Amino acid sequence: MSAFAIPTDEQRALRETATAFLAGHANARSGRDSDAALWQTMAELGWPAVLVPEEFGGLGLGIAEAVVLLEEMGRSLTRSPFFSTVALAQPLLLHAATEEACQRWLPGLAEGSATATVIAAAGLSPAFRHEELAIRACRRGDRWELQGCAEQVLDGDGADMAFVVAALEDGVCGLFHVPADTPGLQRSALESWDSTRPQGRWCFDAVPLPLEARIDRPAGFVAGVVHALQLAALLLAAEQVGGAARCLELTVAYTGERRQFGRVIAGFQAVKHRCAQMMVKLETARSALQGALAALELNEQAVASEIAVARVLATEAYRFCAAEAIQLHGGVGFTWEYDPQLHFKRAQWASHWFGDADTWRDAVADGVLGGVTERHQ
Amino acid sequence: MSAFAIPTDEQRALRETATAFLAGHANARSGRDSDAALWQTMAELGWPAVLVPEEFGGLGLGIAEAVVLLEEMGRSLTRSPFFSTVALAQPLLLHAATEEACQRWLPGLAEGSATATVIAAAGLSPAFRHEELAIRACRRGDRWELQGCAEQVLDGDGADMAFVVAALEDGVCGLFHVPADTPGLQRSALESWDSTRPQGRWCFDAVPLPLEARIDRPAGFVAGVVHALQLAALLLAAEQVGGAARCLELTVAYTGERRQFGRVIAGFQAVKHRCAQMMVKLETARSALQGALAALELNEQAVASEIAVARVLATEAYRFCAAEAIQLHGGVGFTWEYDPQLHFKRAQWASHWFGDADTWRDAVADGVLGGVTERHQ
Amino acid sequence: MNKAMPDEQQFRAEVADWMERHLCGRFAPLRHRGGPGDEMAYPELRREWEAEMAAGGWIGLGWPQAHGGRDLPLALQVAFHEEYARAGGPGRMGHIGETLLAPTLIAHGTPEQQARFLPGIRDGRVFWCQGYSEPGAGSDLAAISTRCWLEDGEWRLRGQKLWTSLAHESEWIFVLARSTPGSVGREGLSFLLVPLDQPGVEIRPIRQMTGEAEFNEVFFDDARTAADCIVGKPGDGWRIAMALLGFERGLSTLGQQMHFAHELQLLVAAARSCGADRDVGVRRRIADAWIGLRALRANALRIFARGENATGPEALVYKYAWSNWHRDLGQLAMDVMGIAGDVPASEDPWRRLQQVFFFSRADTIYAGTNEIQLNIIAERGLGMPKG
Amino acid sequence: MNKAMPDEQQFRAEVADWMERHLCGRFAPLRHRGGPGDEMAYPELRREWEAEMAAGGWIGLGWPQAHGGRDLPLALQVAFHEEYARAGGPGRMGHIGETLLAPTLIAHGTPEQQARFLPGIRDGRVFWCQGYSEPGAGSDLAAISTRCWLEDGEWRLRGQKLWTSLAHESEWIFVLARSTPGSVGREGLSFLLVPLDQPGVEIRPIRQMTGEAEFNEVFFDDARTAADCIVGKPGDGWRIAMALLGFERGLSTLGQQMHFAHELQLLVAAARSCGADRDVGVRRRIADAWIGLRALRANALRIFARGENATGPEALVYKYAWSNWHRDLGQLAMDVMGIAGDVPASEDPWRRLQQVFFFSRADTIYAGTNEIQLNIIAERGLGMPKG
Repeated sequence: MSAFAIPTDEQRALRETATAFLAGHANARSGRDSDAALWQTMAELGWPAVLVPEEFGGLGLGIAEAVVLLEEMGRSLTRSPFFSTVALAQPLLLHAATEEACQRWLPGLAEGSATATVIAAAGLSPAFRHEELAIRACRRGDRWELQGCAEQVLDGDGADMAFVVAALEDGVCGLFHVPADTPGLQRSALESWDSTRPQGRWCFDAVPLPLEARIDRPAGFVAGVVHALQLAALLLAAEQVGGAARCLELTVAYTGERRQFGRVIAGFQAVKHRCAQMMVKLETARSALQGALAALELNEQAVASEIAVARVLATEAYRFCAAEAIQLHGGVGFTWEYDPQLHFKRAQWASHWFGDADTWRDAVADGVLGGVTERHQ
Repeated sequence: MSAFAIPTDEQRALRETATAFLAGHANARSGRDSDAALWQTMAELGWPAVLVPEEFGGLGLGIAEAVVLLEEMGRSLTRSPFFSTVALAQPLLLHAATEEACQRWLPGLAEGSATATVIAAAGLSPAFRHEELAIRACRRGDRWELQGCAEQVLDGDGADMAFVVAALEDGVCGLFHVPADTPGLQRSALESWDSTRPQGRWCFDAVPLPLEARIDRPAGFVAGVVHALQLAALLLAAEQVGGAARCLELTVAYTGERRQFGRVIAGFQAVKHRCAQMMVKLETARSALQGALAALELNEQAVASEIAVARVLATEAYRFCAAEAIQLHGGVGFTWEYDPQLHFKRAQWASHWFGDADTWRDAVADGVLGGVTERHQ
Repeated sequence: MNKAMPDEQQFRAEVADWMERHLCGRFAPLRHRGGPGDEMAYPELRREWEAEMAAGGWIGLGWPQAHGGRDLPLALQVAFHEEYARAGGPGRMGHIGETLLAPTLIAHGTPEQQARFLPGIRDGRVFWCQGYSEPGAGSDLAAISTRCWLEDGEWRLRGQKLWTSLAHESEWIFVLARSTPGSVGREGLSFLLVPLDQPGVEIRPIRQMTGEAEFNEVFFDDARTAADCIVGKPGDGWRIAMALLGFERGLSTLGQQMHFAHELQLLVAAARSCGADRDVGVRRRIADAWIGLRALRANALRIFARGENATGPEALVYKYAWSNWHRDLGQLAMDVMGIAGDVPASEDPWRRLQQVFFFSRADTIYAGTNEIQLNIIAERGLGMPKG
Repeated sequence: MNKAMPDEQQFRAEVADWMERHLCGRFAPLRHRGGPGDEMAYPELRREWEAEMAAGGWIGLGWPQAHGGRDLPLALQVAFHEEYARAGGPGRMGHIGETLLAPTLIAHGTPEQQARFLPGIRDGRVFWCQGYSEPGAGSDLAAISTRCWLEDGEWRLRGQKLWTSLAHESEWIFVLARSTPGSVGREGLSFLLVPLDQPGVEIRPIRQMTGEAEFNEVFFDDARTAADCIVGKPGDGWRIAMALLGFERGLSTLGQQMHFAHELQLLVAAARSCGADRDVGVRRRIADAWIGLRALRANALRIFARGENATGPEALVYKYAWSNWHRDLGQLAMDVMGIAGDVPASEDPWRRLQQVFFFSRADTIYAGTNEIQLNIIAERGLGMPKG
């Protein structure tokens, strides 16, 4: 029986701080100006440093602390470069970049003086194939040249830099550090249905980079990329769980006030049972999330499949809870003024980034049954 | 807008007769002796003759009449060779056998003096492939020799004869008439979870048959077999709809009497909504069944896909309604004494004979999207 | 029905031909536009289209000839809706007036009311919207609290209506309001016809999840209408309103299904263009969507086969069936699009499919939520206890 | 907890070793047999197995040492259940006595009751069954109508109990009965211990859908038991019964999950043997089953991490989650078997999988139906209104 961690006092305190702070800074509806200020305050609270080891200027806390923060950000619909910088770029550096690159870039990302994103295959599925990488890199004498267009880059219009997993000519791939102000790089913002997930296009047309821009770790690079994307998927599951929890809270509260046929609609058994089913899915996903965390801390072999469990169930829970939140709010659930629609859009977004549920299921099936599930015939 | 037939007065009368007659002869729990008597009475009512044209000794009514009878048999859990003889063997003769064979065998099957079944691929899916045929036939001089074992033959322990779609040595297939008392044929009964679906094993070890036992129509034989199995699937959908309707009736009646917490449980919204969902699935399947019938009568091109619609929805409706009938009956739903378990077993049986839902879905997908769905990778 | 009816096939050909000759040129952008979820599209052009339709003789097909209609039988009206949708006919700006208010006036209005209001509707000039729901009276319509009273020879209204689609494009609204002070439930309601362009009426758009505003709130602050702008007598409101809801059902059903079929075609095109059509799971879900749509069609044909005056179980389940089918279609479409669906698209198939995804969330809410529908099915269809 | 605890790994090894050395030879047929849905298997041999278990010191692991137990902490009790199940340990004939009645007697019984009844349970000699449900009191347990009264210095009982598993294999039954005439609901009930072998008790098997009879009806027709065979005082019955239900939860959870894992392994084997493991749809459903089971395990570990005296939301949802998971597994197994599943099988994997399909239908009904579970979750977990 692997030990399940009871939250430490520090984790409880972190959650309380996060809940209180984020509730006062809900920014899903407001403009982008406030986002920078929010990020600044997060940096002052030390949040961007949770995952970064002390040797690279971080706090060296565990992934459990990042989960706490992301759950709360999911709950409060926070729009922030936190996810791309902390859940995506930092793990990629830690697991796939050279020691030197970590020394160079992690301190700034940990103190919040810079933000970063990652470019690899569209949607950043850990199950990506080499040929799906959006960008190719060629060596041209004493420089690298990047070519290709990444259509939907997470936080792509705001990040200060991107770490680009690019295909090389010889069929292997490498990691490149690309500042947002690189000459020749064409960057543009994209509208998103989920406004809390800004996206941007990064287009490279023979953009030159210095040799030292290539920073992939010599050994185990691809495995490191895959592991980093799996960790990002796990942290996304934390956000999904937080969002699902919020949908349930909102729905219980709304149905407890809304009256129809002379009584609050929370008293109707159909409404109660739907909320109860939301809770079943939510708590099941939450258990799975903790299971994946426990596996990760024990360094258990099957971490990837435990992450699959968390991701599939968190995706299902968030989609279900957001959809039911709209339905049970009735007419107003469909309007801009109420939050269910924001969660609904986020749940949809989260359902297919970092591997959709079927991708994760297929990976589990391959492990349980052997063989390789060919999704496409 | 293809015209939907309103039931004729004759069809209404037929349904009333069937309902009343079958309600008095529910035999799903009783022994086999009564089955012969039941078949005898059905024969006197002319039921085995509904589908057979007058030229072959039948009544020459339409498939709509057979649907009426099978719906009622589904409702009353009738155990009878009616399905194998009327819904399976007769259409096979009409669509795939020689005129001579029809002349020879249909009159007896129409008057009920004999019963028949069909042997082809296991489970009798219309989407069968040649190599799945259970029996092979070889020409040996002036006779045919049959080889192979059909493991689960519908009504295989009671039918007076089987029409066997056998693989021939040259890769084509043929149709053979095999009396149950053929010397050398080894026939045995099998227990079935669904006792209303007796099954038997037919084993042939170089069993000789006269040349005239081969009765396949020279042109369009395989297409005829496929069409006959599709018709059987449609008629099975009628049984499923009847069974689903009965599950709903039983559940509404039981929950209307059973009291918990001081009131009838039919008053609880969760129970009402579940029954309403049963009704939605039931009426949707019923509409689809009528749609397939209308397509058949108009000789519309896409009959096969309309049958797919009816089969997929009837399968779903019956499984859902039978499972919910057990759940909403509570403890007693699980017992032998109440009918839901009989429907549950029948719904399970029907779900994968004559093509399971995914088989039919794949056929639809191939039509809508093009390409061929490869179920197995 | 006592005159010779044009043959249905011939009639269909006539509709198709007219549509081909008129839904082109300046009207071409309207093809497949303006349906539910897309009502913000080309409002001016769609007003003109209504006049075009009227000139073609396509408004009031089912009205008695005495009221300027063509008195066509149900089968031909259905045929018209189906051919109209098949040709990509735009969402009808005038449908509330034509299919809801007009039959109500024909059945329950005075000759003066009929003479005054029907021609504007039939000519595609005057547009109507519907004032039923309120913040406290959604599923529970009888809880209406908007008040009306006679004062100085006029009706006055005070209160708030909600989910009023097309209010910003309409000239008139019909309103269910409480005329007997202190009355509760279905008693004491009246059915009033109220002009929108007056100081006492304020229309505020309700911004929906797509960011657009297809619905409105309508505020009545001592709004006025003439004393004779009441249908039926004071206190008859509930009866009139229910009769009107009865007119809503069925007729446009097959036309709606043609729109659904169009959306399914768009979905197939999207799946092909991104290769999702090779995913076995997606293939089966598309098959299920196709199967579901065929069943909806068969269900509608069952309704029509039963005739105008009978209601069978298939009519009772229909709203629940189609709205959930459509909602599932939206989710499937989004799953097929994958990450490409995250970015608002301006071209079909993507544009329309995204709209279906978001807007179909309202399908299971308006005109009786899923929960209300299941109550109705259980109580009316299965005779289970109320409440 | 004041003595040195054996290390968990060492303890697990000890259990596994004992199981390997004892669940063999004449006990070999019991491997993986006798669980829910399979309780008709080898009843005599399983009685003997209970005595074997007792001799090994495996009964009463959590009881205080003063009552002949080993006072092991929860973690080791859980470890025992898990290793027992992993080794294919058979369904426990004595579990109602050991895990339900014994803790109740230890908490609420008199010293005389403890001395009289606990040794027979701990030695695997005396078996108990449970008399709670009645025809009119299933989900609504407080509606119990079985009556009891003191007469000539004895308790007498009249009434009927239902769904009593193992009654035909047990010596004693504990019964919740109404001792205060005219009382209703939770008041006026008493908790009696009643010997089954007497003229006033009749046990009739209830034939279930598989044709077997794992449950019984127990009829009391002026049955008797001694005056001191009551736990607590007359009228305390509801409180005692609820305390007993509290003991039911949790402990055997991980053992149950090992059985589930075994069933899932059988399903994988069946899928391989018939080639269904190459069907993409089946692969994904099997993946979902595996995912669901891992989540159940994580959920159980969350429950244990919280400690014995706290109840979190994960405990509230657990019964609903596992019973529906198991029911789905049964359906998946049957779909994998296809037509081969139509014929009753005598060998695993087919035999057990068919049993799971049928018997799991009871999982969502007994010990609180799905509907009751959802009520409880909504009311206790979410604070929604009652009723």
